[in-house]
Amino acid sequence: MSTCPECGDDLTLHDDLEVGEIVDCGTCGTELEVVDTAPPVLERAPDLAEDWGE
Amino acid sequence: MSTCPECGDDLTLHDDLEVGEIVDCGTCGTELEVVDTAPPVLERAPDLAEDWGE
Amino acid sequence: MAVTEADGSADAETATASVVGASGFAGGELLRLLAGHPNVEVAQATSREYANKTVGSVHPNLRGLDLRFSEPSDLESVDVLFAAAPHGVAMDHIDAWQDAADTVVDLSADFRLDTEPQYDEWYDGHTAPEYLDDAVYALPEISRDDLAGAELIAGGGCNATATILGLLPLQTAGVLDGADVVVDVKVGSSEGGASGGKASSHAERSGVVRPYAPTGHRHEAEIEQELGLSVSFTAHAVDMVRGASATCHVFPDSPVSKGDLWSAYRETYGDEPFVETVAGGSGVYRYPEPKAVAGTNNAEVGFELDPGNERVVTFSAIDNVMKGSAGQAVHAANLALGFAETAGLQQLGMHPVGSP
Amino acid sequence: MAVTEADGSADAETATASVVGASGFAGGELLRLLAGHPNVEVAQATSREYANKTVGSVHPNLRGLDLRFSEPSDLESVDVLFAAAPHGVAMDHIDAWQDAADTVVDLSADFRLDTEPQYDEWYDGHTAPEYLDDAVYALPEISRDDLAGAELIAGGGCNATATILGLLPLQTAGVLDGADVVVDVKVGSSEGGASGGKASSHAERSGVVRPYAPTGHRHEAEIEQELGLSVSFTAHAVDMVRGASATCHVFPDSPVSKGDLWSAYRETYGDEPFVETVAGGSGVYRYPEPKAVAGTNNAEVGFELDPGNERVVTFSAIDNVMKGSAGQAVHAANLALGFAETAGLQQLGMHPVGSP
Amino acid sequence: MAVTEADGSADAETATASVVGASGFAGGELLRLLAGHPNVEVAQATSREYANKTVGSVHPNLRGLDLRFSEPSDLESVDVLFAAAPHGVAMDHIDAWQDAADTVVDLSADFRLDTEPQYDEWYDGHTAPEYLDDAVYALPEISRDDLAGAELIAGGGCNATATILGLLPLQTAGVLDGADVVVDVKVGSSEGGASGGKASSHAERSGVVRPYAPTGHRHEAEIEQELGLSVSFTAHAVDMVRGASATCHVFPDSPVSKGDLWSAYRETYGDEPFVETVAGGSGVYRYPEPKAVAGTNNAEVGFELDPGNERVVTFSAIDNVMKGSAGQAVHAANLALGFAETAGLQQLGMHPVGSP
Amino acid sequence: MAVTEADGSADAETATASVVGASGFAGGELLRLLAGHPNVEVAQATSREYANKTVGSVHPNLRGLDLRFSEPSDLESVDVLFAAAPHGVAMDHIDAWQDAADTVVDLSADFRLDTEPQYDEWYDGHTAPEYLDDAVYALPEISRDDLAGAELIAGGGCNATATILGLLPLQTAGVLDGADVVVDVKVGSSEGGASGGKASSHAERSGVVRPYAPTGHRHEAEIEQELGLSVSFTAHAVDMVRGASATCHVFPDSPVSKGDLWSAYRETYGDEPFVETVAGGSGVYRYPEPKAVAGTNNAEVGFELDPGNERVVTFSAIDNVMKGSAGQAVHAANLALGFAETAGLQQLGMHPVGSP
Ligand SMILES: NC(=O)c1ccc[n+]([C@@H]2O[C@H](COP(=O)([O-])OP(=O)(O)OC[C@H]3O[C@@H](n4cnc5c(N)ncnc54)[C@H](OP(=O)(O)O)[C@@H]3O)[C@@H](O)[C@H]2O)c1
Ligand SMILES: NC(=O)c1ccc[n+]([C@@H]2O[C@H](COP(=O)([O-])OP(=O)(O)OC[C@H]3O[C@@H](n4cnc5c(N)ncnc54)[C@H](OP(=O)(O)O)[C@@H]3O)[C@@H](O)[C@H]2O)c1
Ligand SMILES: NC(=O)c1ccc[n+]([C@@H]2O[C@H](COP(=O)([O-])OP(=O)(O)OC[C@H]3O[C@@H](n4cnc5c(N)ncnc54)[C@H](OP(=O)(O)O)[C@@H]3O)[C@@H](O)[C@H]2O)c1
Ligand SMILES: NC(=O)c1ccc[n+]([C@@H]2O[C@H](COP(=O)([O-])OP(=O)(O)OC[C@H]3O[C@@H](n4cnc5c(N)ncnc54)[C@H](OP(=O)(O)O)[C@@H]3O)[C@@H](O)[C@H]2O)c1
Ligand SMILES: [Zn+2]
Ligand SMILES: [Zn+2]
Repeated sequence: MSTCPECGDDLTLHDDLEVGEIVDCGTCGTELEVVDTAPPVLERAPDLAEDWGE
Repeated sequence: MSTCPECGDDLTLHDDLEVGEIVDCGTCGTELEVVDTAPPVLERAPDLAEDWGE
Repeated sequence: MAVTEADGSADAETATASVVGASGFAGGELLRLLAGHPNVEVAQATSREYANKTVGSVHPNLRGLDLRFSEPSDLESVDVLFAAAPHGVAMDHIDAWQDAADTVVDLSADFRLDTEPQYDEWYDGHTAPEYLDDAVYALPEISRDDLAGAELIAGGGCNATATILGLLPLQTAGVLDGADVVVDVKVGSSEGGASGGKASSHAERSGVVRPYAPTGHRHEAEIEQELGLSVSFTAHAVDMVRGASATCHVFPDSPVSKGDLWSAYRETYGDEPFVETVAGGSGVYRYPEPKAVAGTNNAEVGFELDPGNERVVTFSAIDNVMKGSAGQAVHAANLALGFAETAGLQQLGMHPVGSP
Repeated sequence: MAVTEADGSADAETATASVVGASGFAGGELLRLLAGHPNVEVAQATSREYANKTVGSVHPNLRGLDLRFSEPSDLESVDVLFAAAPHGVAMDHIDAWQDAADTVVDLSADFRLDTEPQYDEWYDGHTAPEYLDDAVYALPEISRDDLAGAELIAGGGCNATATILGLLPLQTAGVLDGADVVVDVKVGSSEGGASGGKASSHAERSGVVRPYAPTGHRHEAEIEQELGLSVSFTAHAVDMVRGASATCHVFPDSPVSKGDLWSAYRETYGDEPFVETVAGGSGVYRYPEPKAVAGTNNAEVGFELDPGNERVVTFSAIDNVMKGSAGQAVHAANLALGFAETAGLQQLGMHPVGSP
Repeated sequence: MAVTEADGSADAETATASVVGASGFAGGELLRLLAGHPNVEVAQATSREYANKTVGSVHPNLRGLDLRFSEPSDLESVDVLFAAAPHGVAMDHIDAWQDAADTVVDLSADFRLDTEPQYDEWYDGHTAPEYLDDAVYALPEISRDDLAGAELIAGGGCNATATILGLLPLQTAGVLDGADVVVDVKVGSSEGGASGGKASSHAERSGVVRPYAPTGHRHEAEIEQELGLSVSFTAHAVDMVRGASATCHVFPDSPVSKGDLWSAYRETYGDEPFVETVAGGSGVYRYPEPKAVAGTNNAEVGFELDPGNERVVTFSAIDNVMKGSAGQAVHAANLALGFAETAGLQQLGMHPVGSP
Repeated sequence: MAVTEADGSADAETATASVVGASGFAGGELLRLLAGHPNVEVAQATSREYANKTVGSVHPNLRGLDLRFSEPSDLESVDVLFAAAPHGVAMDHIDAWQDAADTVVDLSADFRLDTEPQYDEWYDGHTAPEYLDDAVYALPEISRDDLAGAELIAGGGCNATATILGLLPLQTAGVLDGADVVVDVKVGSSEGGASGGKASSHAERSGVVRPYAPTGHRHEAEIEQELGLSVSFTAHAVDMVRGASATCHVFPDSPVSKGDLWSAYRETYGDEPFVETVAGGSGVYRYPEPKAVAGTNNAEVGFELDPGNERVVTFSAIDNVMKGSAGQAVHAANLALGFAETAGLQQLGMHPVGSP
């Protein structure tokens, strides 16, 4: 169980977490990068806004 | 030649103007009621916004 | 009617219901919802124009129902009467409706405001002001506690509903105290009802971004009443049929952080069955969008921070004939009658979906 | 899995299910349907691209589900596996899928045709032809009896489904014997799947009436197989997301009357839960229309007589991701697993609705 | 009026023109075209409903014009009168119009058919049959030689125009002799004119694929008259405002090759300024599409071969208020009055464009 | 090149032009405009992807042009070079382009801002800052006097253009001094260019009201530079292809009247050939709407007063690929080269029109 750095909500992660993997928070949807696994540490992944926009 | 009471622009009207007739201003589009004809006097016609909206 | 259980289970007794204005857009949606409601049986659906025709002749999605329109003057006694007639009809018929039904849920603007002077200011007065005191605003996120047992319920306006839901967490958190608020709304064509007219013909209405209520929209009155602040409101018609989307530009007196905002929204909506916070994230759908909630009673709300301009922007999206009228009405009725809160309202949205 | 009752009631035991290709359009729709299915619990939803992300990050209507995508290579044992991957994937993985699940419902074209030579003619051959014999075509209106207990079910093509449903009553009644048939289809953009490309960008695809399969569409093969006659088929892309509409121009050998037609359609579809005949009548919706069935598993079928040209015109309308794929698949699975036929498939359409 | 030069150059004298029915869709388009026409000056634009208002109050694209509507009963003498009133008005007013103008171009169906019995069969008879003999069908690709100096010109129907243009090369090449032909048409909402009604409201008309003329469409009469063969015609309303697209499924008596088809189309349209053959090729736009010609007087025509079904499919796409009515009318008037054929009609289409 | 007359008449000599990025949306529009321009002849149209293909293979509206794409690395010497490549390309190629052409009109953001620090703040820096000083912002309503003879012209951003045009009269009249301004923009899909991606597929992009730039949009920089005030900017994607609509909510320091507003707009735009004030009036089109100007170089601007909230709301609507890019570029080039200001830009809009 981790905490989302964006919205502060609890986050259940799968077991075989790897460093560098990207997951999204189920509450706020933010893409989070796994920067450590034991214990899991999560950071906001680089923003992809440019890819998405008009 | 009259002046539009809404936007202040000049307004050329047809000859056989009648009291009660509705014309629109070519500049601002406002519907104007002819309240007198000699000389022509124009007033904003009752608003139809309700008929138009959602 | 005796509802023995409050959980909406199949054992709960069934309430009988009538829908006045059932040939209209909101009325048709009420019929759709009640057809799938485990605790409600529709007794009557009124239409003057289509009396005696099948409801499926007007609403193609309801061809499966064995129900014909009846005259609104022929009302039977029922447990709950839903009314979806144009503004002004309810105030003229409320006595008769209260006679016919224990609970009346009116979707028009007739009982939304608390006092007669408000109707004098924003509408053309009121002919049954004695009911205003007791009427409860239908939006459960605001009035849940007052809805239990309510006898007259006033459905909120769709634009007002979208706006209120977007701002409510900020108001509760005090962020709106002293704030300036601009509300820029985009709505679909079903908001105008089934009657039509030149401006709403397909050829004229397609593809528009049309300022239809540039200023002075009547929903300002409701928003002010429910949130306690006045807003600068502008509404645009856009090319969709269902949907209302409200973007609120908020300038708070003192700075807020993203964490504050997440807390505020979680606080307000954490337990709400029909409100979801969507704010950023990844993928194609990062903020509230009306098409993501079309056909459902869900509201999506969200926000973004603009530190450079000391601004908070909130977004909210609903289906105007669901959360913005018929769905909200059924939700309120569920609470009034003691049914499970979500009974009849668990439709999921669609993906992909075009312009519903 | 032991299903103790065939009525789909809450007492029936629950089947576990996996969805392969769950990030796609048909796969997402399967998740939506299974989420509301009383007898199914979703165990896995696969996506290679979005593995470990929430399904809600792709499908905004499913944000409420507590489910993350997993890799398709990591399949658990389940009762039923639904596959919604592109053509060619199923034939390569069918062994593994049959190992993982008692029942496999594949939505692609891989097992629709009966024989290997058909795949040689219409596709690029087949890598697992040994399964063709046992696979059952999923359309219950045609194959209901074969579906009970089926282990491999092949979902029909959406254009083929629309066409077959429109023509089936005529075929049963013998009207197609020796008849010439032209099929003119109009479809929405979701038929192309989620992957995209220049021709399917919003700017290029909006507002089109685009002949995208002028001749030689592969669905001709299915139609011929299921109806026993070859048709002249042309498909157009039009501006909607969901929906397929087939207009069949039929020139029978001998004259038919309107009465004959009504009898034929009543005969074929009188007891079908998901097919409605709409032919003439009054109001705005007189013939089948895709937008009237969007989001539902319903097909509308209808007809008109053109005595001057000795022609019968049939119309049919479905939602391509529902009756045309995911809905049909769940319907077939219900029959295969012994659940109530309509379980999970009772969504009502919307009115009004724009361009869903 | 004396036009001294036939090349439409600035030296040619100018013809005066009136537009009856100028507040309608086709009438507004006539005003747009004539406003940019080098040899025409608009004297009057009639509307009973909007008399004395600016034309810009109805047609926002014409706000720059200094022109107000006048009553249709107040016609001045002009060189050419264009009439775009509903069917039936022209036959009642043709005497007065011929008095007011040397050349009358009527866009309605009132003078399209050659004989009174045709009006008895397809319409409700005719009140001025004496004009039928002299009226010239406006479509220059068919009647160019008869248009020079014509005094009464009858604009073709938009669906008929699309169909005729698609089939004409086949007819000229003899491919239609003994052929069976099915015509499946898709049209936009502007075809219904500006008047509106429930079925054409945005909420009901959006997103449709609606069989609006399943059989028995009156344009069959024109097509038969101009091409000499009867066709099985069905029209669908789809979600666009401008545009008509005709797909013709042709079953010739003897086989044709692609080379034959290219020759036939080149033969017929090689020198036509407003018809382009689009058949296959690469990119997104491979066959005729209405959105590619929206706002222009161009027709796109094309074809595909279906050897398996011994079928030729032709496609054609026009803008119904341009090539399908106002543009065709101006084109015909240019020929009648001796102006350059393309004068006032050289608008280019747009790319990208949505759903015009 | 020697242009002997400034009136754009047929006697003026002709300038040669190249279009870099001609396969894109803005580039295609440049080709459309230049094809109809009396004083310009297109020498080259570049595309790397489609080199050697006809321009008609990408832009179906230009099938009539006898022109093939060439490589951008093969530039001939011309009088004027228009560049419509993505942001960042121009700054890398400006030396070569200035070599090839006396006048360069770049439609990207690369030369819009005046100073390098602005590029550091809003973009990722600049590789050719030495050009920033001399580049002239293309919007003639702001920079007409500087455009004559300009050698490097920077086309404005489409959202910035819409916003600036709506606010300019207020700025000139001093109404913006000390005012708070919220800008709420709605744009079509062509703003994103031809390249595509998942979010811009038809299925995902149809029917949206999608906050795509909730805060921090780069056009804020341009607006601030040109109007001298910072604005709170939010942009939404809506369901149209062409069009940008800006609603500005302005809170002036001191009250203004409707008469003041009419004067301010008349003052600023009375003589402008491409700006029309639309504010109130009657009929269906009472305020600026993008669909009324689609395909044209016109901007509609307008306003409404909200005395209760001490607010002025301004509306403005443009076609983003015309006034918002290609049209503005040609307009600026006309001024730079001494042609008639409106040469090649006199297209009229369409009515009715759907969602262009
Ligand atoms: N559409 C929305 O998004 C929305 C949202 C929030 C609230 N509302 C409110 O819901 C109400 C209905 O809106 P709508 O959009 O559904 O309108 P609508 O489509 O025009 O329907 C109005 C209905 O009322 C009936 N009606 C009219 N006059 C009546 C009378 N005097 N007595 C009894 N029935 C009468 C009409 O049928 P007959 O004429 O055949 O009797 C029709 O069925 C309005 O008050 C509206 O403000 C609508
Ligand atoms: N759309 C319709 O209307 C419709 C109608 C009838 C039938 N169908 C059939 O349904 C199937 C899916 O169609 P769609 O429209 O949903 O397509 P889609 O949106 O493109 O989805 C395809 C899905 O398959 C997955 N996938 C691709 N290659 C795979 C592989 N090798 N192994 C496992 N998964 C793979 C993709 O996800 P990842 O790449 O992330 O794994 C994606 O989730 C097709 O066979 C289609 O013919 C569709
Ligand atoms: N729309 C198309 O795609 C299309 C294509 C081919 C041919 N046409 C033909 O063009 C004609 C006009 O079609 P439309 O679509 O433009 O229709 P519309 O939009 O309904 O316009 C009809 C016009 O006729 C006027 N009008 C009606 N009755 C009249 C009368 N008795 N005397 C004089 N004026 C009268 C109306 O204005 P007031 O009532 O204000 O006078 C209005 O301006 C029709 O005959 C139609 O068949 C149309
Ligand atoms: N669309 C609008 O509404 C709008 C409005 C205002 C300003 N603009 C600006 O106009 C420019 C073009 O926008 P757009 O929407 O037309 O984009 P687009 O459709 O994506 O077109 C971009 C064009 O640039 C070409 N290109 C890409 N990289 C290139 C390079 N390195 N060298 C030469 N050519 C290259 C592409 O063709 P090849 O790859 O085949 O060479 C393509 O033709 C952008 O800077 C945009 O900001 C656009
Ligand atoms: Zn989070
Ligand atoms: Zn005025």
